Amino acid sequence: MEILLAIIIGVLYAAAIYMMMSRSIVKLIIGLALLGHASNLLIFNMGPLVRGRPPLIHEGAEVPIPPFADPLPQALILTAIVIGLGAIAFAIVLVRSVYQQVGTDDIDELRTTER
Amino acid sequence: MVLIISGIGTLIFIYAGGYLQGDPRIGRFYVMILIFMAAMLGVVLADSLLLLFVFWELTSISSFLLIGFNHESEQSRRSAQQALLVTGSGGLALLAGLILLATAGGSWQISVLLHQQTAVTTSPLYLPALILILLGAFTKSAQFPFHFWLPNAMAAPTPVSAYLHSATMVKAGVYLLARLHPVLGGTGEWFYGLVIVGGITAVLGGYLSWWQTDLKRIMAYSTVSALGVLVLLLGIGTKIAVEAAMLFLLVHSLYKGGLFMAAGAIDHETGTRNVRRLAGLARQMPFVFVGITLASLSMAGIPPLLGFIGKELIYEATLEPETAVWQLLLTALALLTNIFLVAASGVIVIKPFLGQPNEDTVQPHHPAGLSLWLGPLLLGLLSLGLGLFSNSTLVAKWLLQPAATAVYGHDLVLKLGLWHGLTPMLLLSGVTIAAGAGVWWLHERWRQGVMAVDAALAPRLGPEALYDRGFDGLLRLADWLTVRVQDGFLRHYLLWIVGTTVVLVGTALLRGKTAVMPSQDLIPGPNEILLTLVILGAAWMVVQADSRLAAVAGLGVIGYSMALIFILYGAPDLAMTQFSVETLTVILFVLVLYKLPTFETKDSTPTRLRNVVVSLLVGAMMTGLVLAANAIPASTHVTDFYSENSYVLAKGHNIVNVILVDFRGLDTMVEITVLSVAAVGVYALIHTRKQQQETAVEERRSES
Amino acid sequence: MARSTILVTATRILLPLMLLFAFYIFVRGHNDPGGGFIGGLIVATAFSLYGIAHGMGAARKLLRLHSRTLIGIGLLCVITSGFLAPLVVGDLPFLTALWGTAVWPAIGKLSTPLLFDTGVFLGVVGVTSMIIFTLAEEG
Amino acid sequence: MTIPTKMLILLPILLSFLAAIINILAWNHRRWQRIVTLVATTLNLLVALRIFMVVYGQGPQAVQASNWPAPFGITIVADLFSAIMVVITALMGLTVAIYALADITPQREALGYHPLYHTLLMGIYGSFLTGDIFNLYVWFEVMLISSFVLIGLGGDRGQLEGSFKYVTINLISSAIFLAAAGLTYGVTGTLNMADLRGALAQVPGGFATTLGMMFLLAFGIKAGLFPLYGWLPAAYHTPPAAISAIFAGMLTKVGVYALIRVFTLLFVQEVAYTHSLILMAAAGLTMVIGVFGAATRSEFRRILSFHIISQIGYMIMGLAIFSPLALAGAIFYIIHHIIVKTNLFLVSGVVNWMQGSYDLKKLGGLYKTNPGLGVLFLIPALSLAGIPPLSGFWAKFVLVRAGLEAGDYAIVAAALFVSVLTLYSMMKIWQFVFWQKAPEGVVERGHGEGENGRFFRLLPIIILATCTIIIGLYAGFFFDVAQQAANQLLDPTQYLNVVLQR
Repeated sequence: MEILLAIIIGVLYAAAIYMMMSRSIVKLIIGLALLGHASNLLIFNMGPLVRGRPPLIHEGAEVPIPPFADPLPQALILTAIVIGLGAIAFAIVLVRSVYQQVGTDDIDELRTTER
Repeated sequence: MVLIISGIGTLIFIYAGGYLQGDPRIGRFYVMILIFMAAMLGVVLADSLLLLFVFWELTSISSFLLIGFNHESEQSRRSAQQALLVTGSGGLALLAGLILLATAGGSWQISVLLHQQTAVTTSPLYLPALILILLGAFTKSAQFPFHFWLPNAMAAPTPVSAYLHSATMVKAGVYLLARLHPVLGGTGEWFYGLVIVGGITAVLGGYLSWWQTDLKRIMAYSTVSALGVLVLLLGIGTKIAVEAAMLFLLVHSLYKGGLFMAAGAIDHETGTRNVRRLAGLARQMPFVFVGITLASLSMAGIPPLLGFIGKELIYEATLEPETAVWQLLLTALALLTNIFLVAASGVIVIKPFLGQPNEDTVQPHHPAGLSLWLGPLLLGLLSLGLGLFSNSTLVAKWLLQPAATAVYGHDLVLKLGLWHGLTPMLLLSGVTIAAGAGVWWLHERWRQGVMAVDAALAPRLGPEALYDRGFDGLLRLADWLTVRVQDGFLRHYLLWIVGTTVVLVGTALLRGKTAVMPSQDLIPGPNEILLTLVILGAAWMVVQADSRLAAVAGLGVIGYSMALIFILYGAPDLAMTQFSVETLTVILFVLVLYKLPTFETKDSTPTRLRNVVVSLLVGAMMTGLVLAANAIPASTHVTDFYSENSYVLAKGHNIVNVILVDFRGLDTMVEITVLSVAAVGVYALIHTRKQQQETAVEERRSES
Repeated sequence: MARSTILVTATRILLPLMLLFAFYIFVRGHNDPGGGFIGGLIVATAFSLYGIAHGMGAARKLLRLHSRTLIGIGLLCVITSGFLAPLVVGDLPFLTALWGTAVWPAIGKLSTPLLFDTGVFLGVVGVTSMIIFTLAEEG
Repeated sequence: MTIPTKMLILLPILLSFLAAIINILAWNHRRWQRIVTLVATTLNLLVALRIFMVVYGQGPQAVQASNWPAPFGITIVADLFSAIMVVITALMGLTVAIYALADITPQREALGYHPLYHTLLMGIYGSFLTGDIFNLYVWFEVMLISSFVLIGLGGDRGQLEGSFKYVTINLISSAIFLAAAGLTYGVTGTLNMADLRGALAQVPGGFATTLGMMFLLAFGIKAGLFPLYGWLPAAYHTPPAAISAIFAGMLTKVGVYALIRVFTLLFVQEVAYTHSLILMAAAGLTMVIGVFGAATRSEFRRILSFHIISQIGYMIMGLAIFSPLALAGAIFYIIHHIIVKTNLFLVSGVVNWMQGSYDLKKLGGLYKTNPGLGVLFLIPALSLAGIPPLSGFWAKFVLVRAGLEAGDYAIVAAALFVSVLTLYSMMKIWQFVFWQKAPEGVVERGHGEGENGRFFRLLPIIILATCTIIIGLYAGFFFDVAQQAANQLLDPTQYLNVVLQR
């Protein structure tokens, strides 16, 4: 499954980059969202995969019973997801403002200040 | 040198008071001149190479500000910039050279370096250091092919020209060469470098000065020529040559300072500096006339002025080298230079002061004031006096001998005098004066022709033209490159970044020869394979989507599938979060997206093909990275600590939550801040728009 | 916006239920899957649903506090929980966990991590409601 | 009052955080927000100086947040390099805050300028002080998202275009950073940077270098290295001067700081490849291409923006040469550059305020009307061009010397060549804005606003110009500090001991 997951990660990155390089502003944002997914999955794959055993300590026990999933990548991803949500939310609204100002979703039009 | 700087500086101060009378900017002028004077004194007095360089650059900057003093004139600004760039570039070369020199000699103190000649000249760093230092000195002292900035610098007010661009700043390069002569001199490289450059500069400067019409340009070119002579003499580097150089330094400072101030006085009183339009000034400006005549005679080397003694010594020096070829060549160079200078001094004095006024000429408004004629007169008289009493102890022992000793590096005794008997030098002096007079006579007849030739050649082959074209070319290249790299297309910036990533990371990955087989691999079950297929399908759907909704739906499917993966592999917290965040994201997309237009495929097929290739490369690289990382066993000490202590010490059963709120609580604190800022950002963006609409409405209302 | 009666009625019942659920998820977070972040999201979702049914203005009124204030209070809880140990006990680093001894019903022992998580909870409610309200009102 | 070290090191972060919170709560009370901003930035300067004194006197200091020992918790650590950066940040924070009193419009203040300014500073402080690679990511994010909002705040079309590019590219950088941090955890099992130093040495097959390249890209984008800098000239000239000034001074330098940190502490396995080849090439190209842009643009702030890029090259040059002297040069350069660059952006703001444009062709004559401003421009401008005895000269001098000593002649030649063009482009601004006659139709503005606006605008510029001169005159002391900081970077034994409590 690690190999499959690695392939999924690769595909997600590829899709993200492809979307970001298009001229459409909306596609770019979707690409950014995909990029976030890909990164999260990458981190998730950094701990050894364990099926169905969350890192919880049962009532009465002092330590979890192995094997259990690596908790640290999970915590990192949680942080990353939340940060990603903030970034994406802002980016979406920014895209809308840009669109309202410029009146097109063509990114190539966004170069009036760089001439 | 100190004497020259302060002495002439004082005169310039008095003089400038008259020259810039009534100009509101005179305060500014004095400040800048004072800064320059301090810097120049610093150059001369510093014992540390570094300190010397600091002051050296300061002189360049103050020179820049002074040349551009009349800053509303395009010409002034251009000249100022040119001078700064030429001397500034030289300064940077000098900096590198000095660092190399200090490394080779093991010290930054000039006084220490003076004893390190052998160590320095045999060091492998010697040649680069020498070349770089020479570049610095040559640019500053306006040596060929960098001489062109000096005549252009005449756009500065005349006091500045007199002070910086003849007496002091331009001598800094010569001073530096003289100072470092005991360390760097005595080698073939030194000799050829200085003699060739100095020789060309001397002759070229003399030649160019002779047919100019602008008084100040005449003087500027003759300054160039004099600087060439100085460099030439230092290149010869024998005892006599050094003596000659020191004497000539003094001579030149005296007469050139006087000439400039006189020219300024003329300019100030008549409004022109064109010798063709001046005549018969002797009567209107008698004191200036006396001063300028004395100075010119000194420049021409007519006895009994100091210039004559200088000239004699120069000839003596050029006759010194061992081989006859060099004797001949150097003497010829000196002779030619001096002939031109004689002619130039004729041009300066005879026509403007003694010629008959005609309808073309300009009359002075009123006689020059005291402050304007005092300087030239004093300096002229000084040339005369020092010449007459040249064998006195004052001149020889106190002024020149220590200087020459310091440069030569050994003690020497200096004897000067007007009369040495019938020597080859006297003969040469005679030839010089005679030929000079002849050349001056030719001046009137040849001027037209010379100017025509020059006008044809200079724009194409002159060093200034080359400089201009070189610099323009550089700027054009820079512009081309900038527009190419920074073209305003976000996609191109992305392409640069993604391309660099693939190249750098990919190369490193391949270089490293990391094994790309995970150390463990769970056999995927049917539901896992199905999930994989769903994600891949959704990714395809996103990439291929023609409508926004399909793309967003695909994105959502990927997000929810990820939540499923998280559930499958023991991450319920993650799954819950992913699920709710994905929902929120999709809502946001839908809320916002229905206002945006539908996709239109605008990319051409080749572009899309390129994007596909790049994306696939990135994807392959990332897969490779993940597999490689999975193949490397990692230590588990950190995560072990969490599971062992989560309950015992941190009192929580859910290890992930304990990490979030306790072990790595700081991360969460910042994370929630990020989220808050994003919310503020959304609010700000939306309200920005509202504000703008309100102002637009108000404006419309106020218009109607 | 035309409001469906079903939605209006449903949300009236749903809202307290969802709030209760959110509180439950939030409190149990330290020991079971859950926590301040998810709890906060559920609350925000509940209020947005309410807003869709009754209008955003009504939802805002129901929330009482301005979302911005909620964010501020949340962050204040977070930083306070960090400062408690160094200021009250002294010579401890920022964010060191302190635990009370008394066991409270439903929430267990009072502690600075709990205060911290409360801050996250409030912050998330503030953030999400702010985003949704702003966008919905503008659109 | 003595503050225990455990608290002291975190205080710059926490004070900014607190100020941000108060400003959120006091959203509609502009007066209070301004007071809070000034008080917090002033206090932070004092705190920063105190941190510097402690670290300078007693060596690196660390505190384990949440009281979990490293590498399990998150360590906040200040070595001399960090302490220097914190002091500079605090200085910029205060001066720009003063400038902003006059420059930021009430509309922008109503949209949250004040809290955002503090979260931005908080992110910068955090980035300089953290000893944990994932925590560094988080700090980067708070800094970034604050900058996203600030750059787009109250914006017109140009500002939105600029911020759109800025946001997109920086999000890519974040994604690369996140992936790199994840992979690092994957192969080492730890995130604490001190712990990582030992762990990365164990990673087989050159994978550490691969990770190094990823961090190079992530930080290189933020720092504005060639060819990753596209966002910078696209965005920095769009927001109000106060905002672009703090961005220009600080944000790229956070990237440079991170590069120096990871390429001295973590990725020193293959110096011949990573430093002498890749970083060196990046440094040279960045320098040259950046200054090409500066020499050919004709918009005040765009010229300055390209100069940032060019000068990042100098800093990276110090890192690439990788000798104690070179690193000291790089640190000295950063100190000098932040002050000078911030100041130049502020000056450009004043010029814009007076004549209503940033376009060189629409400006002029200021030397005649405002010679004082001319001097205030010349000090940082000449310093930037490396004219002695101002700060920039010493920075350049040390780097050139280090390069010559290490035998890297090509990069030295590039550095010297770049300085000529730097001088040229600074003089270009000088000639257009100050020397040339004001073009037709230029009206002097800004006098009607009252002396307050003038005072708040000029005071920071004067303070920063004074700093430039002081650094130039007491270069010996500053260089000594930079040298010590560089030594701590190259031999991190003290750093490792204090973090890992050995």
